[in-house]
Amino acid sequence: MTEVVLAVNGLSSGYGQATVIRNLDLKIARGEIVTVVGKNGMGKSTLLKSIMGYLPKFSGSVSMAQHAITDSHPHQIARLGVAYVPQEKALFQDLTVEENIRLALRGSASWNEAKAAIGRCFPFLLQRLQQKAGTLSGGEQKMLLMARSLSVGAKMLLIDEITEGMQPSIISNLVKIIKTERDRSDLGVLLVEQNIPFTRAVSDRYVLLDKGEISGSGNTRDPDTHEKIAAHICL
Amino acid sequence: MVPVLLDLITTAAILYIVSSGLLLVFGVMKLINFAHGGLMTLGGYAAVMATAMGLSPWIGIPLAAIFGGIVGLSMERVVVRSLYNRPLDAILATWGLSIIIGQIITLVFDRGVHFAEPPIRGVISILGEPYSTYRLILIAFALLLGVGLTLALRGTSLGLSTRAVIMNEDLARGLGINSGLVRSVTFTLGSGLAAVAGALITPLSSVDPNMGIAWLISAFMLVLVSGSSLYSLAVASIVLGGAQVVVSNYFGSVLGGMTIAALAAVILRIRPQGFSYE
Amino acid sequence: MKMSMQKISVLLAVTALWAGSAVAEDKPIVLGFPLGLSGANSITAPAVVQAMELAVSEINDAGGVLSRKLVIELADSASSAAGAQKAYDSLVYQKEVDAIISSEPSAARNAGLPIITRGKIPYIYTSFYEGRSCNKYQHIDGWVPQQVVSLMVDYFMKDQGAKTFFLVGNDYAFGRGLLGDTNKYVTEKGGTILGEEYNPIDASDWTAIVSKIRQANPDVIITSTAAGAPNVTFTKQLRAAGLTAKYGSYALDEGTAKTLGPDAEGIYLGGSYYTSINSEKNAGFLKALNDKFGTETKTPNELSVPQYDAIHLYALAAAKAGTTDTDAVVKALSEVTFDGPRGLVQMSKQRHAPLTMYLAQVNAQGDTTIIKSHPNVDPGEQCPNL
Amino acid sequence: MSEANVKEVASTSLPRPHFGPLTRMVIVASIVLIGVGVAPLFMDAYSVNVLVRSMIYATIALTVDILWGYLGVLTFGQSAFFAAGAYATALVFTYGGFSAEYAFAALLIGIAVAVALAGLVAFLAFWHGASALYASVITLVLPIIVTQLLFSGGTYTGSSSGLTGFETIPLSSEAWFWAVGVWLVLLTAAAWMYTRSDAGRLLIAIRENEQRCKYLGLNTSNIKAAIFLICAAIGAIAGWMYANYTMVVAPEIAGFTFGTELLIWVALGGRGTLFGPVIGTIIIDYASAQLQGDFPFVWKLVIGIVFVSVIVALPRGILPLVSNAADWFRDRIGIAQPQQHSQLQLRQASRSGRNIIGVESRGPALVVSGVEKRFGSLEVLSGIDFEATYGEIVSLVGPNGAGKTTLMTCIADGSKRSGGTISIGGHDIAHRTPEECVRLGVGRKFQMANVFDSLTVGECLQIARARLDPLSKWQKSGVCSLPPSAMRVVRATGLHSDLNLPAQVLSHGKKQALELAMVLALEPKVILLDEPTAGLTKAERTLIGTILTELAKTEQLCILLVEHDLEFVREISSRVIVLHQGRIVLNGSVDEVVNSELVKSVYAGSGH
Repeated sequence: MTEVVLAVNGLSSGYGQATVIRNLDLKIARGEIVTVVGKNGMGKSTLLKSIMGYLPKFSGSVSMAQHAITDSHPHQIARLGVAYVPQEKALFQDLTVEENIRLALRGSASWNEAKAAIGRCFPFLLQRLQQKAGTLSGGEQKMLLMARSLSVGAKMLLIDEITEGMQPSIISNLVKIIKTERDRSDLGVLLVEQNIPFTRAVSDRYVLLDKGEISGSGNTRDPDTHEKIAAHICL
Repeated sequence: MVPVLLDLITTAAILYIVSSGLLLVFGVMKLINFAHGGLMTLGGYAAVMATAMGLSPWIGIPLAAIFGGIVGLSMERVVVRSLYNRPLDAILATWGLSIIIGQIITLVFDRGVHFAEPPIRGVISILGEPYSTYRLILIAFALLLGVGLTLALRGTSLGLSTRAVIMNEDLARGLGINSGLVRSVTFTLGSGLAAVAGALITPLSSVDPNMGIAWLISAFMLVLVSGSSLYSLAVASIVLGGAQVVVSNYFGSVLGGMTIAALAAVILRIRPQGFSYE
Repeated sequence: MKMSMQKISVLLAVTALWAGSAVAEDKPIVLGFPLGLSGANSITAPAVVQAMELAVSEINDAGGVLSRKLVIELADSASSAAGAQKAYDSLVYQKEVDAIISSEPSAARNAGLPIITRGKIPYIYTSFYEGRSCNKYQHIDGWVPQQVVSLMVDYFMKDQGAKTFFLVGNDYAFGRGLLGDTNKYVTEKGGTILGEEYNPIDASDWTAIVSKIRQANPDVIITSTAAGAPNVTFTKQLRAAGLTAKYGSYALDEGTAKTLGPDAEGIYLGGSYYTSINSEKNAGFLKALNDKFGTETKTPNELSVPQYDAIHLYALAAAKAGTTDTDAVVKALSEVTFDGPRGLVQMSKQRHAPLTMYLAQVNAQGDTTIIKSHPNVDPGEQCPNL
Repeated sequence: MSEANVKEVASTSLPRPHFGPLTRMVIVASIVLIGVGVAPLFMDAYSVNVLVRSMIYATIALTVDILWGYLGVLTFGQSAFFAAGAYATALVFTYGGFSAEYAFAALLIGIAVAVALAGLVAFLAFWHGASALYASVITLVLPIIVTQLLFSGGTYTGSSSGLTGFETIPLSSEAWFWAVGVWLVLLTAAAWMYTRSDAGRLLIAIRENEQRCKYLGLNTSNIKAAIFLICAAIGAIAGWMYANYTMVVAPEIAGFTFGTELLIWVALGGRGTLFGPVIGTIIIDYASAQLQGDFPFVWKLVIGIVFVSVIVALPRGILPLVSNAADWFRDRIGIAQPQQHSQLQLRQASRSGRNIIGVESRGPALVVSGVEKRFGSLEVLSGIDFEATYGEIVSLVGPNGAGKTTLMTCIADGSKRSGGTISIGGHDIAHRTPEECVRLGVGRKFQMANVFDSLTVGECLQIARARLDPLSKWQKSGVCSLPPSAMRVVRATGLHSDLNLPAQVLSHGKKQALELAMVLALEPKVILLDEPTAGLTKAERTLIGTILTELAKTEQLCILLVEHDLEFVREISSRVIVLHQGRIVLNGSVDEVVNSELVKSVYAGSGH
């Protein structure tokens, strides 16, 4: 495998006194798409929030493109090229589509490049740049989220349950877009999901998360992927 | 009727000028800057210094902005920064800072009233009624301030970042916005605006170490009923300022003096979000 | 913590008592001055301090009183009632002064009076005030409303032919008292009061009142706004509105008039002291101040000169009584006369003083010109029971 | 634990003879009282006079400390109540003359006016849903208006000059020193006992987590208002003393500046310490009498700088610093302070039954019909209909954002839903507040363990019980009675050996268990549990599961459970309701739900 872009070593973290993530190791290489699968309450979102610097890291270390980010603030981590798509309240509802994207642009990333990326992935958004994000439909908001993360020239995407409430047709389109953009700029992608078909279609590897610990992993091309994941997340 | 109407509009304009800096700080940082009055005083003395140095009275305004900005930035760095999670303590600490500003001014100048040349004197005729030119100019200033701040918040990337921090700070941080820096800049700007307001009211006010304190409670109440919107602040200034003018006119100035505070308290009791939409 | 503090006080007290009794015979006469070194009165305080230092040194240079030197004991009253209580307590009980002379706001004087009564000490109040403050240890050499109202109103009605008046004040005892008397006097003399308006004492906005004045369009505006900021905010807002009616003020002092710049031009002032008083005594007083303090000299004012007079009056009274004993001094204080910068001062009318009253006008340079003076204006019924 | 009143000594420390806190307090108070008695004999008149006033101020500072330091209400307005007492006295004496009867009447009038004003403030500031900032704003407006009223009183109130020259209680300064000193010591001791008592802990609980208190059935608005009224009355008494002693009143004593000065004294002395504010007030007021004259402006500047520094760096004020230093010193010289263990005992409560208003034990425990919830145009819940009976464990499952927690909130707080009806044990909850819903028999456990971090485990349980077993207002009762269900959770999870530990040091699992025990202490009929097993270990989950199943059976509780752990759901539920996008998509037995394709697709995300 090629160069590691995101490395998580022995990470424990959580809220206040409560440890949610326990001694977790994870490495994502450039151009690799990895999905963390688990039921609700198993610490998937907590993992992303810890990586992003929102939650204190009790122990362990995290590095992004060889920079230690264990003690960094969210904005510093974002500026190292990490685009984070949270599950909830991920858009500024009262700002326009354009403003939502511009907010994420830093330094080198130019608005023209961003527009080019949007044109490639979600051309319909270009017609609606001046519309308030809150007036978009649920599915369109999800696409705006993806557009934002793909247009900032990030090296690494962290995406929290993007398929929640999405139409299947849109999901398959999303798979295509993520893969194309990965191939285009050698992105590392870490997804958190419960959607088995999406997981299988989009990712190279999957990791099963159980009560804050990794309880299994595999290659999504393995034939038993669906059964393994289903056994993990369904009743 | 015309004079009362003009009084109403100019009073609203003055209140808007006096409160906008406080609103900016409250909107972004969710804390009340009780040093606002002290910073206004500082602005008044900037105008005094402009007069003393023989400069044009208009120079006092940018001078006040610089003074207020510098003092505000240092206050944010040294004191306010550590109180973001203790909003009630922040009120007390900034009140303490206000005392410090007042005492330093007293030590440097003295306790007395000082002279600042007004930028303009005289009256002009509005619909046959002579009216203070300067008060009318303050309407223009208030509009300028409102439009300017709105444009700054909407048109610049810093403004966009500031609005983002107001709306959802965590999300903004995740997009690479240094919210600490945004807060610093906001507090500096809010302090600068307070000082500018102080300089702007010198033609109507005495310049002494307590000059800003008289305005603090009104500004504070207006901001509380306005939430974090410049637009609501304009509405609140007109409604509450108007009520003050009307009450003063028909029920006496003593009751008029209590109008803003009492009315705001009642409005907040009935409608906790005040004049803002949320 | 509390105990140890008390122990220290105990030690201090014991030492003071012992030291006090040992040198009782030739100890100086200590005069206590509660003064607003901080707070609102701190504006005029430096001039007051100079006036008292001048008076004391004049008396000491002439051999003191009862061959004892006068000594100044200052205490900050913070221009407030709470501050005054501390200051009076300290002067009466800690410094054990022989008399107290002060020029504070009425609230501070009232706060001090019970302590004066308990301590049984001669007391001279030296500020103009709303009148009718009575205490058996108190004398007053400042003016009261009765003395200034007729001077001001008569001038406007007789000399200027004014008919209509608008009265503006702050809502406080002095403001209300003075304007109430003015209202009564104007009505008696056949004039018309178009309005009598009060603003809260801490208010900075006079918009509504200025508007009413504009609508009423009076010949004369008479104000009794509070010293310092309210005088200035009202005048500025009145002038900004372009109102040109004649403007008389009971409360504006020369120093504040200067900070108003051109806005103060033409304002009529009424009181018992202005630097422009053309008399030998005043010229001598100004020269003596200048000789003593040089470039540091503060412009004397309506608070500092009565203070100067009061010290001299005390010295005369103690000399007349032949003792610093309270009852004797209090009695003598009603009898002695001092010819000072303000003219003859004798606190003979129910503890108050008939005074020469002056009407002055501010000129373009911010200085005052005396327009009229009435000698020996009676304070009227102030303390009929004393 | 089948017998009632079985005692259990929780603390393991050996009982050794030492003075209890109460005894020590009495000893300290007596020593100080003797000090107060002797001091005027050795002090000069000046110090006596200044200290009388300082001590009067200290009594109001004490009330500010109770309100701000304990209850968390930042008040700028105590000066107004002080003025009410002082002006009532001055007016009565000025216009009625002095007599003992009038002096007493003046005291009563002053207290009545202060309490009336405080009632108005409390009505405005402490209603259900008012923010802390709003409460402060109201206390800020109060002195401004009162001062203005005093000015507007003209000659009647003396306007700016105040009133003087009235006769008052003829006592010497020394006598006043004794009277005020004794009053201050008694008041401080009473405040100390109250804040140390079980009821006093409640103030801290309200400051820390008012919401949790409401959901424990405590009417926090009323409690706050009551404390506020008492503090106003004490303020008025101080004002009465002030007017009698100084024989003068001035409007500044009502003002915002004096109100803030009280805050400064309390902050410097140490908020929430009682002694700090008292000592701080006396020292600062006394010192400023000395220093203000010498350095009129610099003194205020110094106070300002010290104040800001203390707020920023020493939020607990200077006293704790001194006492920490004393502890450190004691440690160094080897006099170890015996660790104070309040030896809390758990008792089994006899079934009260009086708490729940007429529960219909037949019929459904919970009926939800047509419940809707909208945030603006966003519909979070719609058309929710279901019933649950006593003894049933119903699990609510569904993906994030399905509306599970919102539904819980609607059941526990009558003001939250936008439409539909909910009834508990046959009673419509209508628009009842959370504390009233508790009276109907609802107990709610929150998603994140929601306990009082700075209180001990035992205190948390006592407060949970406060609605049924009124708390002692003057001592630590040392006893906490729990119903068998709560007792069972406490013992099974080992919390009974942690009774004296602060709740914040508990493990996550124990916190969850503590909150569950607190909810059960309410003797509810319907309990709402939001993710009770989140963050728990496997063993802890099993334990909680067993307890819940047993409780449902033996206590005939109706348990509504939000849970993500479907394994857990399967183990304990009698029924499962699946919520998806704000609607019930399935309501059936565990097996029905587990085998439903619909549920699988909801969870696996392969469509609707």
